[in-house]
Amino acid sequence: MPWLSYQKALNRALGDELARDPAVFVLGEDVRVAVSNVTAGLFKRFGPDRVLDTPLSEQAFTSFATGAALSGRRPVIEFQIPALLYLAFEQIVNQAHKFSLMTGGQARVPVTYLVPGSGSKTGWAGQHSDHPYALFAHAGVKTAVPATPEDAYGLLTSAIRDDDPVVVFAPAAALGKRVDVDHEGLGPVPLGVGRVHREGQDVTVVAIGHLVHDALAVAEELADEVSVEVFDPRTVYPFDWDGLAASVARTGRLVVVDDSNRMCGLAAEVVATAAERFDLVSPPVRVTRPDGAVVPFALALDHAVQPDRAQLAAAITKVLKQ
Amino acid sequence: MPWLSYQKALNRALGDELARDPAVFVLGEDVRVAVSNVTAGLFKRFGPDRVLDTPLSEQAFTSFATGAALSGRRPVIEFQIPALLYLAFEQIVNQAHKFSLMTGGQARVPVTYLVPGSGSKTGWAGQHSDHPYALFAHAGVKTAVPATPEDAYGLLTSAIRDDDPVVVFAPAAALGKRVDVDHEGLGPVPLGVGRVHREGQDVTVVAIGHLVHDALAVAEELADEVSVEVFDPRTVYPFDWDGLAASVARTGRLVVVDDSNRMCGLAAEVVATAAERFDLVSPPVRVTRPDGAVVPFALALDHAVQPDRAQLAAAITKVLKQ
Amino acid sequence: MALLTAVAHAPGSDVGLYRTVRLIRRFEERAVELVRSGDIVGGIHPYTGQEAIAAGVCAALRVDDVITSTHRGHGHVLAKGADPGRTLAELAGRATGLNRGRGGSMHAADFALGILGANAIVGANGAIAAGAAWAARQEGGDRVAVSFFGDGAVNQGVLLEALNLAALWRLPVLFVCENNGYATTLTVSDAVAGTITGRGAAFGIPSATVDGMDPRAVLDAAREAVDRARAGGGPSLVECLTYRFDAHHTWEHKARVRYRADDEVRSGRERDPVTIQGDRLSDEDRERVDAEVEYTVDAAVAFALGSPHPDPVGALDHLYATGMRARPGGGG
Amino acid sequence: MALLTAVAHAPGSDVGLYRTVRLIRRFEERAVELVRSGDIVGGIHPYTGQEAIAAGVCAALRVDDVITSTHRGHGHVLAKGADPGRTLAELAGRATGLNRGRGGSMHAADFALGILGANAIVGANGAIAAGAAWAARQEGGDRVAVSFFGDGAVNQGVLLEALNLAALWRLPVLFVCENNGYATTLTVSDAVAGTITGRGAAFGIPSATVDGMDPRAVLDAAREAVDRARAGGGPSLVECLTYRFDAHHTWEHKARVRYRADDEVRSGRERDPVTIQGDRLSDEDRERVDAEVEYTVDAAVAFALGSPHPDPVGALDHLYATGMRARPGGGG
Ligand SMILES: Cc1ncc(C[n+]2csc(CCOP(=O)(O)OP(=O)(O)O)c2C)c(N)n1
Ligand SMILES: Cc1ncc(C[n+]2csc(CCOP(=O)(O)OP(=O)(O)O)c2C)c(N)n1
Ligand SMILES: [Mg+2]
Ligand SMILES: [Mg+2]
Repeated sequence: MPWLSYQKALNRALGDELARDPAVFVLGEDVRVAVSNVTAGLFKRFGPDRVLDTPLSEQAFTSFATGAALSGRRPVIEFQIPALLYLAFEQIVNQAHKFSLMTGGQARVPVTYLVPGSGSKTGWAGQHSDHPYALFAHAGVKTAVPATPEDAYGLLTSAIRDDDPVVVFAPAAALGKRVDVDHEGLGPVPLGVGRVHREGQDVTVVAIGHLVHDALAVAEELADEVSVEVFDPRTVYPFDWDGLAASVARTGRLVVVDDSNRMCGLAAEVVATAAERFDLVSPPVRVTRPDGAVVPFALALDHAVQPDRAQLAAAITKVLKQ
Repeated sequence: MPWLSYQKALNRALGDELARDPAVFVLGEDVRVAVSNVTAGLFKRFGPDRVLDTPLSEQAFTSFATGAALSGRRPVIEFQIPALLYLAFEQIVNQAHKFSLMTGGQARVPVTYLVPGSGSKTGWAGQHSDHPYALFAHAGVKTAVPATPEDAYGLLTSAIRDDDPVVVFAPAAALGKRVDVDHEGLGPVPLGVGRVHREGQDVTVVAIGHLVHDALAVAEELADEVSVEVFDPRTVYPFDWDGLAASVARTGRLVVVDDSNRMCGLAAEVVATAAERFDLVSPPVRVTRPDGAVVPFALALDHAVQPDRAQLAAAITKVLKQ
Repeated sequence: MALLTAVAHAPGSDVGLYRTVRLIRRFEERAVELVRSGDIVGGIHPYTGQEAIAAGVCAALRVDDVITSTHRGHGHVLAKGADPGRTLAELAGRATGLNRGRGGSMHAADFALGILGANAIVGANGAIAAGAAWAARQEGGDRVAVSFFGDGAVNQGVLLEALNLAALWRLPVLFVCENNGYATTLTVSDAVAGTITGRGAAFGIPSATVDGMDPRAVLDAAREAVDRARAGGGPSLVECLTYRFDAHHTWEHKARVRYRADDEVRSGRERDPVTIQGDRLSDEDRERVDAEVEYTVDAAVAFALGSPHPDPVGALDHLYATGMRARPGGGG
Repeated sequence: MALLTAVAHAPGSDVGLYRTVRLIRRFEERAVELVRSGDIVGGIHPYTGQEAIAAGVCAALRVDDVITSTHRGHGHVLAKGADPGRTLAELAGRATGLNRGRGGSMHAADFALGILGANAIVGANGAIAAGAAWAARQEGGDRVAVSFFGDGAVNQGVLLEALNLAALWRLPVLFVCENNGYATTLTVSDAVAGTITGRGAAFGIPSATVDGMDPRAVLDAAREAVDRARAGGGPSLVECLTYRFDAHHTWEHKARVRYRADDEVRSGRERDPVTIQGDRLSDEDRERVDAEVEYTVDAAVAFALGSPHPDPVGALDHLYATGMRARPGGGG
């Protein structure tokens, strides 16, 4: 069986959906040459009507996609940098997201916003290293953060087929992950259904995106002392509350590791909902970026503002002690 | 003593700061004619160099303010609609907010973003009715949501004097509030220091902005049955965790009423921090807008997506029962 | 009464154009009354004075062409053929409204008629129209898209970006700028460096200024632009010089904002599109259309005010096109 | 060695211009080596080939004028007078860097010299420069602000909005477009409808195209624009035609992206600003400057690589200018 990388999985999902549905098209900066690699080969295969290189006009091409979607197309926009979503924030959050309700159900806006290389790319500094998935979840835009190649394929596929706007963050730190999988083994992964990557009895660790791999590594490290369950919601919004409830019902303890800023981030929501709804035997703990983090350039500083394995291990120890 | 309205308090704070510090200036749409009323009389008093009418170019005038701030000015930008902040999201969150750290402390960006009339204005529908303070808190931009005229005066004053960017949301539903206060009684209110509007023993209700008044009304209504403490953080970020801790230490119970969307909103953060740090005798409860809310136009529908007094009363009853 | 509506006129005929401007005028006047009476909550941006533009441009369109509109959108929506009753019901927040009461004045839409919605964010709709135009071209056929916007919008980055996209990709879009001299209280000369047509021209877009008070002049310019777009000639920009007869928004009726001199308002209202077009009709035709419009608008008001309010239980219906339900916010 | 730096030349003299282009060239070449060796993490956008623009424009400026720069910013930063050692230390993420290692290549800034920072968001800096220019005018005096940007930036709404603001308010700003033919892989003709100077002109901004490979030509155009700005004549736009000799970004050195034909690159590199300006010097002067530059760059590398890395404990120092500390993210 062939080894499939996360990046290649995104590429394959795009190719498969372009082939399956003539309404799908891809647009973005440098997508023809495929600077991000995610669109490699697509221009050659599908031609200029399906793969559009855009000028550096994030606002206009985002709403261009909205207009095309309102007319029956299924655009996939590639954004080279997470912060480019900020430039198009009005166009996504205030236009695309709101069309369905505001028109009383007349409109649908099936646009996918794909960000390959979200979070820190190591050495790209303050304006290129954000991981703003909580912002879109707060606004109510469906938001996926796949951890593995097969989920990257499956969630991107579902995003494209979904009738609502969906943001897909592909963390830079996950893009190189590989898995031993057959093309036949790939398929859509529903939005809003989490995945238990590792079963355990003592504590549920919620992790998403590249942090799933860190959580698994820490779980393995600590395996002698504690039985850790790793729950990956896969989509930030909608969130698989039932899946989490089932996991926490088994373990009774909760740690959340999350690459968003602490304040009002994903981990805040998970801990808040757990506090309201679940019976925990000890207070939950979050491991996140600091409040309002700006990623400094120098490598050691860059790393210092991201959640790491040592912090996660300490958090697990903490919830067990209490 | 004269009755001071919330709106007038904002106006007075602007006037006082313009008079006090020649570096302060105001810019925005229709600020000379003072369509929002908040800038009434300022153009006449301070002239065209201190009160600038801008074209409808939110992105450019927001970064124009950044450039002026980097050069020693203290701009106050009025935004007519909360959603206009989305248009300038990159300029606020990715530029103004990040300059200090990215330059290693060379830069400061003392800009105030003032939104008079945030939240639902009743009948302004989907694109004009958001209350996106949690977004800025998540990003790490200082964010104030005054509830009363004296806090409107005091927090806006502090925002203008602060060396960092600060967003000030003045909820539409609070703009008409009046208080019996002397000009002498007005002064800066520090960012990050909450206010106990009403002391109580049984439950702490956290409320901000116009919801403080609802919380006080509900507390009064229920006064025979339960002793409610109303804690107003006044700034979403920085949040007065110590103030909240002290309150919860007294009451042991927590309800948060919050006009942001539920998912990753302010209430999520408050409940999450409480779950991590505080001893609660019963699970905390949030009363918020729904996940991903878009405010529908028709009045009854508009109201239905906002937190209301009945929900708050029910939440208080719930935390007391458990 | 059937008699009154029996005679069909091409929308681009003199009678047709008059009918449209007259309908919009009377619709707006009644809507303002309904704001005053409290039946319309939140107020409106009256289109009064600018009727020739919506009428002229939409008369150049087919049913399958699409338009994107603005905060001041009633005129466009009506001219593109929306039912006045359902439009007014939308303004009054009724379940029978175009948007089932979810959108109101600033979001009125009728996708079946190619009305992709009014839009509350100035300048937002140009790029949406560009995307719709591209999609139309992909489908084959020769449908076009129109973006209406005001003079204030030409300072919005997203609109300028959209002009570039449209020109670059030769999209069948018509950019219609309604220059009424003001963005709320700010004059064009205090807001726009250079000229509006100069901005279009800078992107290589054929750009012309026309008398926006004359429905025929607008129609002629729109026809030329639409023909070019259908033939694959790419976008055009038409700047229509006009004057807003009423307030920027009905809140002005109560507030004490002063930014237009009485003289200016008086002279601005002298050239009235309804009169200009009405003068082209025989007295008989004119009276007949007036009566018909009166009947239509009366019926619209009756329909709107007689319609049920939507049930708050469904406040978040349609939040997601997929039918996904959001978690409620209440303490539950 | 003191001898080598003892002879001061006006930056706008032939020797001064040569010194600057040569310094930038050698700085970039060494920086690319340091990317290869892993001493610079995250890579850089080399300025090689475009040196004449930074050199010419900055030679027209005073120390108290300000500039805002781009992702491809080293040239601007050096030409405005930043210390090469501290600049390189910034690229290498050292505590002695201009930004204390917090900014890196895309954010290098030196406020004391009026360098308001490179900026990683294309098109973002024009409005910042406009604000700085306005503030300068408010202070009295005749300081000007420069915004450098690429051909890709002219499609960014915020930049177009900034052109309008600058023209409207007659701000002392110089907009310098470095047209190197590409935004990453996209050609200007596939991205820009109309012309770049046509966009400036549409806002009433005097706009000219110059040979961006010739430092003198750039200097002349910049001087004219700066003089006009100082005299209250408002903004100007100068489009400088140039060619990027190296990769868009150093990741290209490893990736297999192909978008420029070999022939094009070869002919694009034929006109070299370093040669063009060097040919204006006597052999003696040229050799002397070359040696001086070599010494400076060697010293810069030694300084950078010999400098300490910042302490991760202070990772969030300066997050707030007020000194406010953020809550940490760790489980604590
Ligand atoms: C981007 C944006 N900025 C500001 C506003 C607030 N606003 C609504 S209408 C308006 C003026 C619009 O002027 P113009 O485009 O000329 O249209 P007109 O109202 O004259 O029809 C303003 C400032 C808005 N809705 N959107
Ligand atoms: C707004 C924005 N869009 C996209 C990017 C990613 N990006 C960085 S540089 C670049 C190309 C810029 O082209 P140009 O402005 O011509 O400058 P050049 O690289 O040629 O110097 C792109 C697309 C970005 N940084 N900012
Ligand atoms: Mg106008
Ligand atoms: Mg370029």
